[in-house]
Amino acid sequence: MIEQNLCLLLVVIPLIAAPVTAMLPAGRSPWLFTLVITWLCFAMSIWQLTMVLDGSTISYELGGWAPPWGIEYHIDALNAFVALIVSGIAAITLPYALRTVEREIQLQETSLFYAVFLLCLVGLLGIAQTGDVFNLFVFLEISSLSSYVLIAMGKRRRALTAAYQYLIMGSIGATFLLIGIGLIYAETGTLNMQDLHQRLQPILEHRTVHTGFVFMVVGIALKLALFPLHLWLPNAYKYSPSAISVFLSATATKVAVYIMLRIVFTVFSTSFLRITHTEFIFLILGAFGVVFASIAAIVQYDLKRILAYSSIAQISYMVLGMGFASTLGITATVVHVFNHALMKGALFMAAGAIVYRVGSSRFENIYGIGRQMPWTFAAIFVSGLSLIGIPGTAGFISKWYFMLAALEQQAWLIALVILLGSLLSVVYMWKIFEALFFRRSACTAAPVAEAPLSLLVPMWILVLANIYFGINTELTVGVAETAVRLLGVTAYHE
Amino acid sequence: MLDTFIDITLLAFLTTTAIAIIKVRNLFVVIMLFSIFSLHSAGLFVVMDAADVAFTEAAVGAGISTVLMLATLALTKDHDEKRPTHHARLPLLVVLITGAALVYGTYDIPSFGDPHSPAQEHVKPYYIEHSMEDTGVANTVTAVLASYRGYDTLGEVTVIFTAGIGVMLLIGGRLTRKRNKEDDR
Amino acid sequence: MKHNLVLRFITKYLFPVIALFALYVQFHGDYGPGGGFQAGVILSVAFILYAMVFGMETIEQVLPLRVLRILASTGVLIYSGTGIITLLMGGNFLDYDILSLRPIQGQHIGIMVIELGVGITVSAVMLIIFYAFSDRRNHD
Amino acid sequence: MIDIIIGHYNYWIVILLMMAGFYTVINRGNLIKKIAGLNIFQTSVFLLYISIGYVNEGTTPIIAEGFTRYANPLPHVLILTAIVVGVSTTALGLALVVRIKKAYGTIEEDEIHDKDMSL
Repeated sequence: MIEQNLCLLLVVIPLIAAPVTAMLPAGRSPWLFTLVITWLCFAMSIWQLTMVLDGSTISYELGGWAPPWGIEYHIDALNAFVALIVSGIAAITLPYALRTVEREIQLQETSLFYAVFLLCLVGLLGIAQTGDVFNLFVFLEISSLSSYVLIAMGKRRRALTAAYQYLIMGSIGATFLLIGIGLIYAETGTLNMQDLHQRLQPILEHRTVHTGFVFMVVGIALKLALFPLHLWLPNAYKYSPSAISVFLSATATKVAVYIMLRIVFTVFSTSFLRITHTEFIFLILGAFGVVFASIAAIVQYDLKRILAYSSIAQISYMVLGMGFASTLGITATVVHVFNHALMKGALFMAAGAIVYRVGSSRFENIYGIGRQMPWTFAAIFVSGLSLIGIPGTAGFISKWYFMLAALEQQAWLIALVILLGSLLSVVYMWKIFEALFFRRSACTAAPVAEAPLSLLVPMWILVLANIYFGINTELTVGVAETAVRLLGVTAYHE
Repeated sequence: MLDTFIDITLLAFLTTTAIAIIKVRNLFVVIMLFSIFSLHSAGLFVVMDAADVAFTEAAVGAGISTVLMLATLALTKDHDEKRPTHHARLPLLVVLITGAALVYGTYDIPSFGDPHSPAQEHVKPYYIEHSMEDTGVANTVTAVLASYRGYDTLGEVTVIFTAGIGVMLLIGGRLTRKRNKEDDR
Repeated sequence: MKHNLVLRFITKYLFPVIALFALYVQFHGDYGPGGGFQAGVILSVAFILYAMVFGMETIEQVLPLRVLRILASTGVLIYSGTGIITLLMGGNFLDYDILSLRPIQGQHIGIMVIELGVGITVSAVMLIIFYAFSDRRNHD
Repeated sequence: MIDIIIGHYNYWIVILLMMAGFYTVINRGNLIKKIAGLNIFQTSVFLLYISIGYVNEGTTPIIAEGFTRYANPLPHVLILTAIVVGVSTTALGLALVVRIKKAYGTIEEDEIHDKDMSL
């Protein structure tokens, strides 16, 4: 019974757990309960992935109503993969959250805080699982509303303005998505993704369909923080509580990338991209995003802000991959979604560990800290290498596929941009290494101890995963290739 | 004919209100105008045969949202919006482009009230024809809301629950804590 | 407002009427416009009106914040619990047909219960939000 | 030509309303007014949906004897959900405004920006 309802339980169990958590007394019990739930979700998502790894799909009719009249969960390798990333990061964030949340959130607020965390997880998992565009909107709003709250829980008052700005931008994005869904609905009469795909193919030339597509894409791009709609992201990541920076940076934008893939390739199709030449727009935006965001990262003087801008650059890579609209390009995007979650998760954990000990992530306050916190610094170093794309790390695999996809289409300029992006990331990572290790700290600063074990262990699990998935690519590339095949993307040909 | 007349009148009211909101700087007036806007759109929903939506919009838009805005106004005590120091051209440009894109998008949209549009001929007929025998509920909106798309409604309840917890965390009286007012960068 | 006799008088008599109307909307959603969400909003309005005339303390004594917090959670749990029950009885999530021997009756039960869940959560959350926004400690 | 106008005037005015709301949101200004603008933007989108569901000479989709043509219930359901999402967003946004006022002493975007920069 569990097996046939697995894809649903993955969403509903945290959904039930959230109100329960809200009723628990403050203290460690909400944390413990949330920990158990996230690990359960992680286990279930692994199980789910094994079920669809062979390229099969699972369909689940909610309420027992057949699609397109009812809502359907339609799970293929891509859904399961994204759900795995989300629940995996949640499961690894929770042990890390214990100490940082005790430091950053007031004790009597913990049960509500973890309830909101679970709601955010529900939203993201719901997006990953659903096969209905309006249901996607609803769960997108669950995750968005909860992330506004989580970000606003940061200690500084700028967390409030960051959350407000994100709320406005996010709501505009959601409303654009809603407009897009409405226009497409007016032309097809359905909301089910598979059904939409069928009914859209004959009317791909309609202007209403084009407009609907544009509004959906712009709406998602706002959530994705795609250049030039990225303005909410740096402050949101910088000022939110450490555990939340880790969780959101590693999952929220990745899920938005997934939505983009789903809408563009499952609901519309590769041929729609070709007809409308939209792939060039993705290529151009992606290329500008890589260059611009990397340069913006270089001029920052704050560890968390550099990482945030670097996230925007890495997201631009994923959009670039979509622009290729070929098997290799999308494979690169999907693999990078996974790898980037690993590296950014580790990096933000390390940044959070420094904030935990020093109370700031500004360079002037953390010069030379790497010598006092060698394990944290080593984590930054290794995952930084992965971010740059040094062979032997996970980052190399995705960069390699991006390069292959560019060379396959003889897009020399794009290939150059990919190289340039890597070079720029060397510059900003070097800036971090230099500040943390080679610069002398002010002699007045009190000595700082290494981060506690509960922070180091999750961090190093992610760091080691960065190395493991740089050597063993069977899982990531294998799943990505299956997923891409099911998206209906074909290999590039002239 | 009468429907069309009411429809056009309400749309004219709505347009006037919306433009007034952009112009007016007194926040109390803005909120009242918003309430009027919401009430008029509820009227328009009735004209367009959406009784449930009208009911909800009147209760939520003209009711709850307005009260919340007024409460916020009472708490913040800033009753007038400051005059902008400079005129931003970018927002206007963005709005014009977005509006133009939408108007372009309406060219292939089925005519208003067309009974043979795709939205009327796919999925919908099933609800109208079968909801009575499937669920025994005469109000198809309730049938779709609670049964056919009951999962969406679960999501909706979760959204409102999230808002409740969020508001409690942000301004929940007993829980409110002092914020650091030191250097914030 | 506390000393205006007319307001006090009217509010006292209006409260049960509004509450009754909320119940009507709650359970009449099958046949006319309405349902749990609208009913929840209306019910909370009855309390809000009472609080505005007689003061927050009167309502807070009946419905303190911790009770509302439990109520808000309960509503979500009722809704999702219905889904879990249908799962345990061998159906799909929220497939109310299985709740009774006759599918139509099952649908009736299911819709009634989940609408109740919606109503509870909505009215509790609306009151939570009202409490928060009218909290004196937010004035400064 | 006249057909197009009769068939589309509703959509066009709704688009005008949307854009009025959208402008209020993205134009720099008062935080409460932006939330009001967001509400107008969203309410206008609701109007778009209900327009899509409208049928000439139809009735409210409550099945009854003697009626055969009903409005499309699906957009109504979607918009009911969207209204709830909208009010949730409004509540959270306004709660943030209250906190911002407490922390900054102002709810004007320009002044908040200046205060953040001057520190």
